[in-house]
Amino acid sequence: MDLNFTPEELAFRDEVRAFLRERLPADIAQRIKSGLSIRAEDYTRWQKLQFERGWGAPTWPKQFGGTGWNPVQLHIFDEESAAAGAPRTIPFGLKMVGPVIMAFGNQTQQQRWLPRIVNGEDWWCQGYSEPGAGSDLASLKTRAERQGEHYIVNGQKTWNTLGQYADWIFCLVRTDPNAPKQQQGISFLLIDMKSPGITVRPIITMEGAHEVNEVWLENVKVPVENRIGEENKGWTYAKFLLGHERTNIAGVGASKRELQRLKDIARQETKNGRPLIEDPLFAARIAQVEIDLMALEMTSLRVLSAEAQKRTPGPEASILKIKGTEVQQALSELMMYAVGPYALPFERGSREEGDLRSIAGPAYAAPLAATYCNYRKVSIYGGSNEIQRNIISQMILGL
Amino acid sequence: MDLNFTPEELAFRDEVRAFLRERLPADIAQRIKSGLSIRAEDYTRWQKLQFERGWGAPTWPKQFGGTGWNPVQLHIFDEESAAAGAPRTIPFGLKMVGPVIMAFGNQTQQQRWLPRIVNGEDWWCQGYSEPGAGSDLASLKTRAERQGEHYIVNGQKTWNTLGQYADWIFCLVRTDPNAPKQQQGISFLLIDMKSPGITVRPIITMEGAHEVNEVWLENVKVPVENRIGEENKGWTYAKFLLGHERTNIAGVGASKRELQRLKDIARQETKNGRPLIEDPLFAARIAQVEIDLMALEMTSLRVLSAEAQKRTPGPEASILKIKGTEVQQALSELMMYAVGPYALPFERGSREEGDLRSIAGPAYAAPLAATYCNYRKVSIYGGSNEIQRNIISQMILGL
Amino acid sequence: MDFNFTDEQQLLADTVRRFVREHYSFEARREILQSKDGWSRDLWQQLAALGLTALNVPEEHGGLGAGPIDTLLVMHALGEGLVLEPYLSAAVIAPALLNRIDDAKAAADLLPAIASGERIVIVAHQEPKTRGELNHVVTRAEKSGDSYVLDGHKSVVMNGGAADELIISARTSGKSDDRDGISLFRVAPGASGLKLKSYRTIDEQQAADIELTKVKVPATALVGTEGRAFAAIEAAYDLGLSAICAEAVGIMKAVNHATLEYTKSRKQFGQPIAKFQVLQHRMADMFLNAEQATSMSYLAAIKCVDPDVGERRRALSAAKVAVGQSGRFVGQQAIQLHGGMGMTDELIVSHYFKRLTAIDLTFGDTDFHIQQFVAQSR
Amino acid sequence: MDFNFTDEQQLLADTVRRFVREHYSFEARREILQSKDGWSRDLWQQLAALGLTALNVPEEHGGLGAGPIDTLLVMHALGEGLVLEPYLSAAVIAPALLNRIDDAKAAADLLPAIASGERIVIVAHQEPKTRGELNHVVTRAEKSGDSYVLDGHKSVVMNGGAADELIISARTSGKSDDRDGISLFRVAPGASGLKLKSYRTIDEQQAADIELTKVKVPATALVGTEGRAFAAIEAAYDLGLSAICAEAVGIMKAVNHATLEYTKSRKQFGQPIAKFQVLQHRMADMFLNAEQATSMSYLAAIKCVDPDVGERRRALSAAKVAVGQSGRFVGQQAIQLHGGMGMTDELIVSHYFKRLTAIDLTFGDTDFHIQQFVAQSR
Repeated sequence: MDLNFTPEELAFRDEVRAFLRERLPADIAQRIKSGLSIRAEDYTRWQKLQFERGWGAPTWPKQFGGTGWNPVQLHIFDEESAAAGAPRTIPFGLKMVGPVIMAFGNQTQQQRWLPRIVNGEDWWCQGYSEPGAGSDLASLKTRAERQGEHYIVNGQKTWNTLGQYADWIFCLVRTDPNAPKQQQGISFLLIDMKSPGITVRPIITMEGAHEVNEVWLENVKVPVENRIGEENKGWTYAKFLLGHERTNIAGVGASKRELQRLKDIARQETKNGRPLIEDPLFAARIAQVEIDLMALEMTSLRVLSAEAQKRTPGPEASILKIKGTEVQQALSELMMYAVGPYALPFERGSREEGDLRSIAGPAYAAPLAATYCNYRKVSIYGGSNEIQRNIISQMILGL
Repeated sequence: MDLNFTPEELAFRDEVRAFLRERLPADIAQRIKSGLSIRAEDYTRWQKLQFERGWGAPTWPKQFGGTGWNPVQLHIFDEESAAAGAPRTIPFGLKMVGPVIMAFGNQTQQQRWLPRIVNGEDWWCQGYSEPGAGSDLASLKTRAERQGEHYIVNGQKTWNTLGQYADWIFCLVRTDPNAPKQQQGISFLLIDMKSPGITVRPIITMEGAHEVNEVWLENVKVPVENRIGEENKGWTYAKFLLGHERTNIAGVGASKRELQRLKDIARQETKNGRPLIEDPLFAARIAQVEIDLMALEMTSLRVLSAEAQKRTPGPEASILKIKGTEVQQALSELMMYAVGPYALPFERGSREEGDLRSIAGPAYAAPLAATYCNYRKVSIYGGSNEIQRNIISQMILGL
Repeated sequence: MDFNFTDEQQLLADTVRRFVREHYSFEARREILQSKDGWSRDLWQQLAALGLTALNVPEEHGGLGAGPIDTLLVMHALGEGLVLEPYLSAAVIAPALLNRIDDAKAAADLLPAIASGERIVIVAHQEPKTRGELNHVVTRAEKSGDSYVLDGHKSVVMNGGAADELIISARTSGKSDDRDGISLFRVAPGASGLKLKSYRTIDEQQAADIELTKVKVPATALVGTEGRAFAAIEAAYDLGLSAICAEAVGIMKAVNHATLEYTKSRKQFGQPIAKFQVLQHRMADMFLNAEQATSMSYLAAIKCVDPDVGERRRALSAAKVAVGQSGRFVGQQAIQLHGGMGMTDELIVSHYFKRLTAIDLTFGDTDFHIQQFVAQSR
Repeated sequence: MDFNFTDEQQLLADTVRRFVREHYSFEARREILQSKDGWSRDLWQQLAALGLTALNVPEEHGGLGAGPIDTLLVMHALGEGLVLEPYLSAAVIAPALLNRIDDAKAAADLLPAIASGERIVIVAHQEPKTRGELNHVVTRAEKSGDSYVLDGHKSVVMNGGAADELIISARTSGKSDDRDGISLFRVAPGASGLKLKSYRTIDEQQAADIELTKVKVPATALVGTEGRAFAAIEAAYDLGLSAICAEAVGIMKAVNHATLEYTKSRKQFGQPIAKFQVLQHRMADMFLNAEQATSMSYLAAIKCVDPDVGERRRALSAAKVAVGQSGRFVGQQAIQLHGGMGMTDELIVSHYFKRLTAIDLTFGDTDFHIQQFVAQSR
């Protein structure tokens, strides 16, 4: 039991810090540290810079162009990147379809798609959620009919994140509507977003952002060689994928950065003529979330070392999802309350296009209410926290 | 919409206050205001005093020796009694079996049992809960077999409150084991506690109190004329009874008194050399429970006036049960935390036999931890708060 | 003791509810939001035609001289529709201020026009460092000859941009947190030196920041006695606080209804999600919260005109805390139970959520009022 | 970075767990509680035979010189058994104090006897107005000639009645909250002028109040340097705080296990109540709480010997808050899910609940440590 890093780990951390200091674009870090959302071109810019350094795929094995880092190195990289204000990894390529292609794709598929994920040339998006299939993913309805060397795909996907920028989409489609169980008869297809018949329709969220889309597929022709693994075995690959979605789900590094921002704001705001951070109730609220975050960090480190011992974490990821999102929501809420009435002035897009000017009140107040609204999503997506509690009671408590 | 009392209501309140001032025994009031539990003889003493005044049955109609008071008068009487430190009404006679006898008993039964409830001569206890039948009351197993003019009763009852002092017990018994639904085939019997075959075994609760018992019935002979209403229709009477159990369930008056005790203690205790009541966090906790209590009082007054309009409250009682018990538990918890380490010293019976001396620390600290433990029961009994939420979602939300 | 509404009050409630149902569908509201102003003069006139703008104006000035309970019923109904017109600012707070301040001329000038809906008068009082306290006024008014010169900054003034006329609070004496020395002035939005920046708020309502730089007004612009305006301002905002609590309750009832309907229709794992016990109990708690908030909105309406200021402020702070906490729980859980759909701009539930959030940040948030309550309970 | 226990530590944990399973059944514990003392010297000797009393004694004094992680594992296991012997007081805090205070003679006198289990030494430090702060000492020791005279009151001293010898803190200079001026004295429980009142606590552990009236001890009774004891006292209670967090975690794990088993066996409405989703999620939250508390108990064990006092106290306060809140939730919900049976003295769950409650009130409660954490975070 030892919280200290080994000399090797410390050396690695310095290496990461140096890289971030030298290569992370200041404008990107500034946006992150100001609570603004990040533009697609910024994500790609950063991905290419990481690739140049040979760190394009921190979670991947060397043979596929990854870094081959161990869990502790990954933890250090995530922590330092978040602290420095680097954008989070967009998971669809590196953390979702990538691992599926590595595990179940053939060599041709691996050579075709994997390098372009690592070097940032391809932007991927997800095609598993459907209007009728949220938590109940296996009830998806999108059909793919085999015609010679192609599938003809028809259906609708939704909650497609940032698909408006995507080159490729990975889709779960039903290839055998007559399969006895709905988990059967599903296949896993990779589809070029430029294919005729694909329409992307924005879903505008309550704070006016365009983060998610509906994707309509009308008679989209997909070559059979774009199918990963066997026909009708897609559910196996989907479960594998959703398992990987959970890595770094606790988001400890980012929450630590947000906690600092909360404290900075609370130092600048006043209440009864004193700094807000000295108000006993508000100070106690900050302390509570900070303590929850300390516990979350220790828990995620425990899960991490269990992984390191190849004792796979499994359902423990549900703990990290629930507690991680609770902390994220608490932080976004406290920041909003910290600025009081000046949280109210709102300009659509102020979080997206924001240039740190504000309509009224201090600049740091401008995105806070929008962020609070936006963060309601974290307890819903990736398997709602209710679903996570089902998982804990079934997989861990055996109920 | 008017919170003020009418001149008549004000006059009635003065009448009640005068009665309490003149007749409520000081030693009883003192025990209540010190957070000690009340002895059976004290309850009876107070019942007889109320009877002398003609107020032996505040919730009953005049024809049965009640006061015939309207809901507002009842509210005033409960409030003033609680504030003055009068014992709560033991519900088993006045609020449970009494109303059942009035509604479903024949005249002979009414003349035999009702007066002795009002004048305090008979102490009643309940016989509906069974080891296997808690929230799921209708699954009770106690058998009553008809033999000529008697029933022979065999079975076990539990969670029998203060039965060690009881003259009579009302029992739900199964008279038709072959009934298609378990709600059918149940009868409602009144049994003399002196009957041969009845054994009362104490259940000691975690704080060392003897408040509840197991009651074993072995071949107990019960005259048929002790059956209320029809054979096998007992479930109807039981539901009626449980409906009445809920009157004054919010316990607003008592909680107001306990809130004052909490504040008194917080004024005497210190933290960092200042009165605890000035500690910002503790003051906020007191404020929170006080605000919850204000809301509860307003809600119970709304339910009350709905009753007064003969719009019967029905499932709204579940709101009062949940919120009322949450406030009671919060108050008992805050009082315990208010005295810090001096909540720990504990002497079995200090709450029952307590004479206000304490083993160590201030006298007011002595019963607090025991009361906190004891009050865990309030969210369990009378239909657990989980059952109450089922009732709300079914009866009110229609789910 | 009586918890019933009079027949007149029932009628009033029904009228407003019908108005909202007929003129304030979610789609109609969306159209209004497309407009530059983000609210509709037309609908304002219709509210006036129903007599609603006259509600808080005394009869001698052509109003109905109704009480806080009537205001509660109106706000409750307007809440259900997320109405965008400046009712709270212009038909509750402004007339309440003019009723309470002792100024026959201002009252005679403005109240009839407020009652008829002709003029929209907005009170500009809040300042950048205010979190709900009403005594914090840094904006100064210097007497020079027979005029006053105003300098200062009023912030997040609800519906400031809608004003035909502003009533601005400014300090004529004393320190920035003194209750004495606060005065009120009638100022035209177009006055020279007055910079009014109007903007939308997160809940798509309207607010404005107002910069005052050497704004010169005649001495006759003074409303009431110099330096003695605090009590009237407090009374006006006390009614406003009670009114916004009623609005929040109207929203909570609507949110709970929408959530119940959604969970009954939304199917997952082969059944409506309303069949899951966890969601049933969650909705039971949402119902409990709305009921407790309802009770406290009644208490606020009854107490907000209580002559005992301590008792009044104490009850109002308690109500704001209860309503703020309930609104937060109900709003957040409504989004959670709607899942992804709750996050979208398409469904009204997210708009309810945003308004409930904004209400908790208006007139002092939960923590502020817990501390006020503690102070008043001493 | 490494979150594994060494093989020796695993072995230690297994040993204690086996001891508890074999000698500390609920029934065995009940018998011990029947005894006058409410704990067993016999079992104390057995704990000594296992080397557990030697754990925190350095090797040069016949101990094992183990660290806080070993103490964590022992306390975790003892927690599961709700062990009544004075392990925390006599085998953790007392030796920790003697290790830290610079007094070779006292160490040589007492530590070997502590290690062997012969002598039970209890530190009497807490006073009536203490809520967790360690610098509040009103008890005074006046030097007179070559002896000291002690006057004061030590309150709710854990296991005070079990002491063969007491180490009492008293002020030789300074004001009642100064860190300087606190000294330690060896005092025999039978010393004249010392009135020790032993009693049970709500969790059926033992504590005592000690009145000191002109208790005269020789100058040689002074432990360490006069007026310089605070740092050692703090170090001892920091280890104690980390240890009690581990005990609480052991209890939470046991409570959750008991609740899971009960809800699987208890049938209502024709099925085990564990089938109800609301109770499943409740138990999931109980599990989550225990996991977070486990994490914080590790943090406490790692940090409780950190030379940086601020960092150390900050981590310990955070751990006490997290453990206190988790223990409160887990304990209360365990009773709720057991229903009426949870209220009875018959089932162990109510005893777990009472101990968790007592732990939150020991060494400073949740609010106290939140405020400490805030102060340390400045």
